[in-house]
Amino acid sequence: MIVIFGIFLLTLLVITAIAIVRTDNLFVAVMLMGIASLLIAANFFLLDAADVALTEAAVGAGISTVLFLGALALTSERERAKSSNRLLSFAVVAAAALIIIYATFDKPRFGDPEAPVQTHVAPWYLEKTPEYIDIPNVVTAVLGSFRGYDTLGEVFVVFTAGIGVLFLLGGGAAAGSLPQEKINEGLRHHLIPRVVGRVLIPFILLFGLYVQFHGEYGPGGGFQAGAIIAASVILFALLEGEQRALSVLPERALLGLIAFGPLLYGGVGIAGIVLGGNFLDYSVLSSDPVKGQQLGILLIEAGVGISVTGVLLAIFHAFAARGR
Amino acid sequence: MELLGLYHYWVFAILLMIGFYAVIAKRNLVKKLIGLSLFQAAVFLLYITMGKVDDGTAPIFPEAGAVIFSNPLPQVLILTAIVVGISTTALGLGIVVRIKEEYGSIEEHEIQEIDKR
Amino acid sequence: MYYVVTIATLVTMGLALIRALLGPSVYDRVLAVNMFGTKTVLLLSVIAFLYGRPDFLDLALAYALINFIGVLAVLEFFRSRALRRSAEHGEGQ
Amino acid sequence: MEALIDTLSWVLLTLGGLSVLIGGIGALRMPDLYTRMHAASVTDSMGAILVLAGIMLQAGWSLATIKLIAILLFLLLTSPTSSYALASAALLAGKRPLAEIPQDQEESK
Amino acid sequence: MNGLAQHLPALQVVVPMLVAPLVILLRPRGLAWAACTAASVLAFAIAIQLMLSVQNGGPVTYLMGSWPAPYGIELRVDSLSVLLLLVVTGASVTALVGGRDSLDTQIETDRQPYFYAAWLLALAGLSGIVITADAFNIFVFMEISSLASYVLIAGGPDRRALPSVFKYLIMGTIGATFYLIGVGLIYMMTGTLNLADMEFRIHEVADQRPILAAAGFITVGLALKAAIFPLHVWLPNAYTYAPHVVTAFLAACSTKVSLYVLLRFDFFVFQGNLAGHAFQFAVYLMPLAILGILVGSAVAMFEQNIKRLLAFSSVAQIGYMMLGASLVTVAGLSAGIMHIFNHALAKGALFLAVASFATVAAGLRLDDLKGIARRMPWTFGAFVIAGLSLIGIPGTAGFVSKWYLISAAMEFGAAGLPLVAVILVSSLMAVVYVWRILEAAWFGEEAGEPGAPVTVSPVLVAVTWVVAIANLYFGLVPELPVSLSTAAATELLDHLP
Repeated sequence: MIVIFGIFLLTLLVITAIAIVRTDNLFVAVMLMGIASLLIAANFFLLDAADVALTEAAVGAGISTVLFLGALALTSERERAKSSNRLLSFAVVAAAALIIIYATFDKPRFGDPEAPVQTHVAPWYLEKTPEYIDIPNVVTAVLGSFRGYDTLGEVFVVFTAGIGVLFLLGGGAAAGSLPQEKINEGLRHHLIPRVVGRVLIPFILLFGLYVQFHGEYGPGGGFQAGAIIAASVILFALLEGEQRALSVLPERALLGLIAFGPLLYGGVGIAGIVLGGNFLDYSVLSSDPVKGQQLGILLIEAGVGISVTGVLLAIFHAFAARGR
Repeated sequence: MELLGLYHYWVFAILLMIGFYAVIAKRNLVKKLIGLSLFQAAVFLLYITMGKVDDGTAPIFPEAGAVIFSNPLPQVLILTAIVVGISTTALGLGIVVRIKEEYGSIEEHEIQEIDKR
Repeated sequence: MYYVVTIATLVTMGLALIRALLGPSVYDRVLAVNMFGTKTVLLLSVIAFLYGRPDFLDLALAYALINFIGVLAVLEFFRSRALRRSAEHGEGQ
Repeated sequence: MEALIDTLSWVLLTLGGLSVLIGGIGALRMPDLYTRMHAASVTDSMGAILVLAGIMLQAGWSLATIKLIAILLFLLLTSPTSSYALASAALLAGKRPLAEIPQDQEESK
Repeated sequence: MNGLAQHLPALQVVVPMLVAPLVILLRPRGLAWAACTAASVLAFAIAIQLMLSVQNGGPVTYLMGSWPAPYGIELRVDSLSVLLLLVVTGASVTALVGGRDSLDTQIETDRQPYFYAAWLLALAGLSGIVITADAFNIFVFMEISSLASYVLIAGGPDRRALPSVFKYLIMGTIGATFYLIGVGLIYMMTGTLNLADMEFRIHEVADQRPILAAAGFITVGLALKAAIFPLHVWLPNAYTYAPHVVTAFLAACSTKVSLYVLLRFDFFVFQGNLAGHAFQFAVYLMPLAILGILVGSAVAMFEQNIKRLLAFSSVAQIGYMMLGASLVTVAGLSAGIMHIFNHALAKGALFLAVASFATVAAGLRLDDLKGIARRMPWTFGAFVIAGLSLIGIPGTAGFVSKWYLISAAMEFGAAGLPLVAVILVSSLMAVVYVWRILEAAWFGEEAGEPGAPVTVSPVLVAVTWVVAIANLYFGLVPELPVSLSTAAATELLDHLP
């Protein structure tokens, strides 16, 4: 039955995707992307990927919508030109499609427990996590420890994007012609959203912290928490105006967060070397290797959370500042 | 059942093609980035699909009882890939905003015309 | 019985999607997206129980909050667009 | 007792599903933005209350129930707020309710 | 435990990576540059140390987090990766040391910390790709290096840098995503991400079709990133409008690293696993390589902007590397790999010289460069040497790799003759395009007032000369690149039992 639900969601997804490509209103395309993202996330949930579903929802439906809207506000909402080289494009796309269809015939059956993917490396993780790390969430264990180096790389990808946007949009903003007070007031005149929003912000922050520190036990972790915490600050900026948000969390502080998160992560890795293990070996952090692993994962998740929060906010402010 | 399983892969292929088409055929830079997001989302779907096990559940140990778990590894990879995707999108949007400021347009062919002058 | 709710929610999601595709105005689409979001929250809550993993309700909570922020972001977008338009008197977009 | 709670929860769930569905149909079939919004938002809240209450009865007293209550509170706060925000944005942008204008002059954006 | 030495593979990546967050906090002028250069020099020293240990004791491996190989991420340094590491870190050091003044004029001071952080991340990303033995880890570091390169290129003062970098971003992301699809398909069939384990387990996969499709996706994706003809369209503009020093850095190493990954996959993972691998490799890639060589050189002959000209020449040079690899013999492969090293030397010196031309000349079109030789004789001298190396004149580094390439082609007897002809023809074309620059610079009448005082950074000239002399040195004493690339080719081709 659940498979049928999945198929229904996937069909909706395909329809949405086609509509996204066909519409020439970019605002509509962004809205539909939000829907597509929710559909994908729901599908991930059906496919047992709770952590990924949480991330996709926070990123795809939340952060990415905010970023796209920020960019649309600065550029334009309409797509003026029709597609170019349709024939060539179709040919390339069709070629790639043929290769994929060619490949699908020999793919292992969907959900086959005997597929190579399920029998080779993954069982080891499921088997050894209780022994070596002893936390219930295997995804967090693999992410934080077994493949911690990938996650270090991931933090630095986020960091690169952050400094990239700051580099591109940071200095010398084009002088806007808009009245300053007006653009800065946010949604302050909308009484109801403002009151409700202000009530909710502390809870959202609390929920973000919960996701951050509950990552070992349930779906969640540094990245999702970072996105949620950033979202709460963005909510504040939407309600009270971007300037007020900046006075609460000034740019210098954001820059500090951006730098501190990756450094914390890297520092834990270096600590592994200093204490006689390999890079990112957390077992040496404590006399009990299992405790050490747990401590290490806690610290690096904090690093991830901090850097993601900092980078997402910095990007948001960079876009918002451009509109002034 | 066999066919139902294949459906996931077909949707992956279709989504991939739709996104890919938008990236290469559309001339609006924002639209290209939207297509790129779809294109990447399709790949996420491929990975997560292959990790699913029949009657499995998310690889988070419940308080009681041993059960069948789906594969945690593709999920870890896709967590990373989602983050990479949003980073690329953010950087791309930053570039688009700068292009708009410099050229006053976000249509590829208009920018080319301006450059030819 | 969970199935009944799930199916109802899924069908409603489909209807909301149709509304989002039909428009006609952007506000209709935003309405549809918002509706889609709340239905996803319900869907996830129900499926968490269908799967027997009620600890995954965190996801539904996260969706609810992200959805709210999304709608407010759209609102702010409308507001700043109106400001921009009145400032620029129809020049460009 | 057990049976009673079960029955009650199924009734709530079914009603919830029904109201969700009605909301969906309303949002699709109503003639203009404001009526659609009405259909969607009222049933949104109603459906959420019924469905989540139904699940709560199934869950019994546990952490899950607390989370469900949190979700419910959240939806009850945010969903009317979003509707209000949307309606006011539409009104400010110059879209009039259908009842106020004689013929349908809805401009499509 | 012998101290830090065993951690060198990790430190190679981690040092530049962790200095990057520190750099963005360094506001005072020049400090960001100093920190960036110090980290680069350290990385170069680590690379040399790694080269010594590889030459003495064979491949070095390192287990990240001490987890055993297919479960954790393994780092693996062998001859091929060491060669690339030397190129990457060396290019970074020379470009930074020589390019300080040029960067100061092209990047505003308050944006410099971000720029240098991006530089370090590009360095870390490129080294990370080369050093890891895990397919997905390659993707992660590929994205770090790509995002950082987009930032670096977008730093150019010319606004045309922005559309070029956007194109690069789109094509680069498509390439990376294709790569990810390919890795996903292989993972689906083998269940592993470790390259060595992958190779071993593909043997047991009965169904060839997903593996073949994966090979296709990976090859196309990496060809996009490596700018292999005809997927090079992002490269000329990106190189032309980037800050000059960035061009020198990226032209020397970034496409080569993608090429490295391609070689790794094709020879390490697929070879011996795909029926008729050698044949397919040769049939699909050799025509592209030859076309790339000819078209790239031909376009370069008619190009007016010197950076564009050199960029198209890069497309041709990538063709040489592919041509060597597509012979699928030890000699051919080692010639191709050696050309990575030698081409980096030549192009690095050329673009550094262009950077100093740019401080004096009004623009970078050939017309703007008229008479530049008389105003900047030293820089011009280094440019000539590097240009000769690019052509492949005996006594320069470029000659060595072309010679090896020709002899590798001759191993095929008469069948190799057309290849030799291609190499000779394209070398003649190189003579033409290098000559066009020399002609303008040497014989052209100066457009502006002659004899204006030349204020070019002496450090830049010195560094350009160091690289130019390296071109001569490795042309006369080619032992290091030859031994490394032969060892690398042998490892790639003969590692199967």
